[in-house]
Amino acid sequence: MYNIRELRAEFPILSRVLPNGKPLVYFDNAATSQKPNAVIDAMSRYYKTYNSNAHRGAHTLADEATTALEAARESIASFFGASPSNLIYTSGTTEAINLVAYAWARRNLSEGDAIVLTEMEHHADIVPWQELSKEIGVELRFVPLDLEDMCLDMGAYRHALQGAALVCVVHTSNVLGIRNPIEEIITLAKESGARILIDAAQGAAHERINFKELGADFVTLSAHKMAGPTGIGGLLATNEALSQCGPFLTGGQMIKSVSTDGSIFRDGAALLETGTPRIAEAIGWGAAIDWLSKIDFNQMHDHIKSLAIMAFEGMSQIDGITVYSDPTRPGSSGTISFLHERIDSDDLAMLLDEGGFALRTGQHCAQPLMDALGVASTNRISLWLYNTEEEIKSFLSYLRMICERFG
Amino acid sequence: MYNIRELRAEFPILSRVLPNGKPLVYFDNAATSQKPNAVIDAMSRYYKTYNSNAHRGAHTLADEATTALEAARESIASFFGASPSNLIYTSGTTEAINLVAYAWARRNLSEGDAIVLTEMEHHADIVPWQELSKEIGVELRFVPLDLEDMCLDMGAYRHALQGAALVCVVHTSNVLGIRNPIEEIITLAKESGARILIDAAQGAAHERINFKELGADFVTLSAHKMAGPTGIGGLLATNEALSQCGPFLTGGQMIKSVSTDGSIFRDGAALLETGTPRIAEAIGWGAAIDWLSKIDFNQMHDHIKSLAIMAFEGMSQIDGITVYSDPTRPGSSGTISFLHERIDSDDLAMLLDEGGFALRTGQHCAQPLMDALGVASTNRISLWLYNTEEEIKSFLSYLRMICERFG
Amino acid sequence: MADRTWPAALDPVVQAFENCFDTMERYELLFEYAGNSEMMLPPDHWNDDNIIHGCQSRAHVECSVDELGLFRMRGGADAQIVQGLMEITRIAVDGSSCEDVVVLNPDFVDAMGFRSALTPSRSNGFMNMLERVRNEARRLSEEHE
Amino acid sequence: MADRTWPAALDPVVQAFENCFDTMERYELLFEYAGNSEMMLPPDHWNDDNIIHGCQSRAHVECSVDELGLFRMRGGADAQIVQGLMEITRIAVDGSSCEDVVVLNPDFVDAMGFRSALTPSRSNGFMNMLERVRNEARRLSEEHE
Ligand SMILES: Cc1ncc(COP(=O)(O)O)c(C=O)c1O
Ligand SMILES: Cc1ncc(COP(=O)(O)O)c(C=O)c1O
Repeated sequence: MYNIRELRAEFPILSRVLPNGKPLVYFDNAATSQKPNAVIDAMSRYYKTYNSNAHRGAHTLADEATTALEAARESIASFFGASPSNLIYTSGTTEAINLVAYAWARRNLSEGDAIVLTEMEHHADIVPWQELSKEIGVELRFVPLDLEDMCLDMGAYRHALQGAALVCVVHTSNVLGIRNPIEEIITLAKESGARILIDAAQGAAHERINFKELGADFVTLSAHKMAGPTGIGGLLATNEALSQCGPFLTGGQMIKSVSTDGSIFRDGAALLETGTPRIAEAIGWGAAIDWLSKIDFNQMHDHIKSLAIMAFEGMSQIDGITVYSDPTRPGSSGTISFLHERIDSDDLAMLLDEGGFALRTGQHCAQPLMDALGVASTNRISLWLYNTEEEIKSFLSYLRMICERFG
Repeated sequence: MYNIRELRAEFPILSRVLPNGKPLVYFDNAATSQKPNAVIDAMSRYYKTYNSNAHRGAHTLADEATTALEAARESIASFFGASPSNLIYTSGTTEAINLVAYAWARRNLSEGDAIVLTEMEHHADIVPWQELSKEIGVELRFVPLDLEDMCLDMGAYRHALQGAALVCVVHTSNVLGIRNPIEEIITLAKESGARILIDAAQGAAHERINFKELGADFVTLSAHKMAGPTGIGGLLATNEALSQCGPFLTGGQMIKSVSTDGSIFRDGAALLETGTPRIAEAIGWGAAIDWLSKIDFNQMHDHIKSLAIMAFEGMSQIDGITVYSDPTRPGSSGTISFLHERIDSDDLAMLLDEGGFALRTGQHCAQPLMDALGVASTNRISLWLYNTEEEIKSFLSYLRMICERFG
Repeated sequence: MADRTWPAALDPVVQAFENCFDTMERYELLFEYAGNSEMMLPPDHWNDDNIIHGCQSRAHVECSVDELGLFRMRGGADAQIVQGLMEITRIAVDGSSCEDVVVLNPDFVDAMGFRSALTPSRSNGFMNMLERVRNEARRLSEEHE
Repeated sequence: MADRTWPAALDPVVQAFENCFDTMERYELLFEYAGNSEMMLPPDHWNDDNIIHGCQSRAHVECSVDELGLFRMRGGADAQIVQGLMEITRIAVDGSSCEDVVVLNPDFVDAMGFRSALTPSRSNGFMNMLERVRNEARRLSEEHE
């Protein structure tokens, strides 16, 4: 059973009362999720009892820290159906994509090669490729949206694939909540001989992603969007892709030996991690993964979906509101963008905040998508496993009141 | 007054009892320092009461998180005598040096330019430059050690400076505890027209570094070595140096606008930070800085120095021990490398661990220095503000016992 | 109102907000002030020179000195909350001496019940707007010395 | 010693360690085993093929099968603790069948009082050494099938 009360009790912030006396209603999960006690405590426990630099020493604390760091890597990798040697810790999805751009793409692509992107991408999956394009002259092809259905134009995708060397596609849109037909996208990319990167920053919090089954070359992750801490995320990469990578950030750890004449590097994932590891963060993410492992993702998805549909239907009935998402579509993440035709999005955000509703407003780091939708910004609610029917009801009635008084 | 008891009480880990029943004696501070409650609690408080993605939204939580993030930046920058707009958050010193190599050096150096390094550098301040050298053909000049005095050969440094474009020098050695004559090194570099980077990963925990007074172009920092959390550090860079930087990691935040045709970037430090910020980490580092601001660094230094001299003298009297440091030198950090002539360094480390003493053994990510010293590895104790005379005494008597029984 | 820190011209405005029944009424009143369109900077005057950074939605302010040497401002914004706060700021400063504008204190916003507008990172960027107005006043007073 | 998991050849060794007064005595005894230099792999046999990764100091192990089809190993290490554990492992496996070596359980190290040698990241790399020995035994037994 999906016991929402017990679940919520594990998240201390969810009982927060805001300075204006309103209880917090947290609808900004696509920006970052909240963290259960298990995660917060795992990190405090590390700092209070066995904090030590890992990988470097023979003492008990260093051993405990190293063991915990590697246990976290095992948990995380196995949650994603990957082997620990295919997981590289980064500071998040943004760094993971940059890592692929520097360590893989700069060594394997050259002028004239084409990269397929979509108009739905987050800036993190656009700007690194634009930089690469400026630097080495690769061509960027943006697959447009089918605006009618609010989904990728798959015909255009097939067309763009021709002769492409790399495809970079977001698993689930952080603006629309749309889950792309990733399996088909990957199959087509592989058939055409292109490597493929999946930005799973959003997707990983909403469905169990199995790296091996998926068959993508690269999958990028952000811990903070899936109950984990800030400051850490990861890149999953196949052995084949790893074997084509050169070094990116260099320094300690990634070397076998260093002399003033030159250095010898380690291979595989070890080549791509350097410096003091994000120890507390890895332990925190590992704890988040252990916590999430106990959640039935199907139940979670059904729960979020039913709330999202309730919100969607309620909002659609409010005069002046346009909704830019369709949570009834398979796999949708419960992220809903909307606008009021007369109330400016910033005004609406401020008025909703006054009611205790935390939601995001702006371009959501997805300006090309805003351009495609023909809007400058949207208001966005994004739900997660701890949101409740009561929250949606109170949101709808508050929103209705706002629209009546200010619309 | 330097009240060591009260100070220690703020670090929960210092009362840790190890699995073998021995109390922890933590002498591995150069690898990473321990954290006071103020730091651990600041991060937990963030996660428990106002966790939210920063810089992106209009709601109360986002505002609180953003305010805390920027307040931390102000605290940290001001502690280092810098303006907040000269501080770039990175994951630590390693990423900070790589950032300079990618964002500054790749755009301002070219084949034939020379970079001056020293044999004392940490791998983090060697390998990025070797990569650059492979890529664009810059020349690397390593300033040797004066082995007699265990300090940089300043004559050789003056010589190496001729025509050099960049100097990268470690403030304080993580192996020898030697504090380099940074002021003179910077003055000479500036006179000769070279830019200069100071690796203050160690130094920042031992003296108040004032960025403006120092006059270096770049200073690199690791929070975890100065009471702060893992996963964060920083680069201090002058406005002039920043104005010469191109983008490094790209994505959200660092852009003004993005379209499918291209993007417009922000300037200065804002160009060099992207992705979801290390929010909890910045708040933790800010709390560490606030905590350290209450410490009198002169008293701290005197305390550490007196302990280090006591350890140095005691160890020097033990038959078979060679000490590779001289803590009586001005500014020394209380880091002492040593070896026993018959007991292998790993055996010694294991035996000392058995006594509860946490110290480091190996190459300390400084192989060129090991080569210069003519050793494969060293045992190393590194002291910090919470170590005590009793700890040194018990260490010396235990070490004496070990050497008698196993030497 | 002995220790009020705002110009006397704002007294009735602050009073009106204080008389509001609740936050929603205050916002309604603010929207009414925003609706004072004669005093608004028309969108065709919005440009990169008069833009206020740090507002999520667009906001612009134009400051000048009239023939009598008195300060004049007009603001324009997409968001009504920003527009309303701009209009109230205009009431506070329009026709004052530049010197008075330079030292304008934002407390009136607090007294009106919009405390949250005062935090630096809120998207409405009220503080950035005020800072801009004060800087313009400083610049204009120096030009006129 | 009904449920001991190690070869009988180790019983006296484990016994000797159990009789030690304290940890330091156990380490002294381990150093004595390490000193059994006839059985050590001499440094001129140390090479990249027989190196054990994950040890901070150098450690090498050479495994073979003798004319009778029995497993033989010799180890060499810089650190005496590693050398001692290698020597005891040698006592455990030398002259056994490869099949027995493949299933060798590391519990004896625990029984001897060196629990910490069993954690994967300790620099002495005992577990890596044992893993190597077992893998070599597997390989050798397959070759000899
Ligand atoms: C002198 C010096 N430089 C650089 C580093 C690398 O720092 P980090 O691992 O925090 O990136 C260290 C610490 O390991 C150090 O001691
Ligand atoms: C789809 C998508 N991609 C990439 C990112 C960037 O992730 P991060 O900021 O954690 O690097 C985000 C989140 O902001 C996202 O939603």
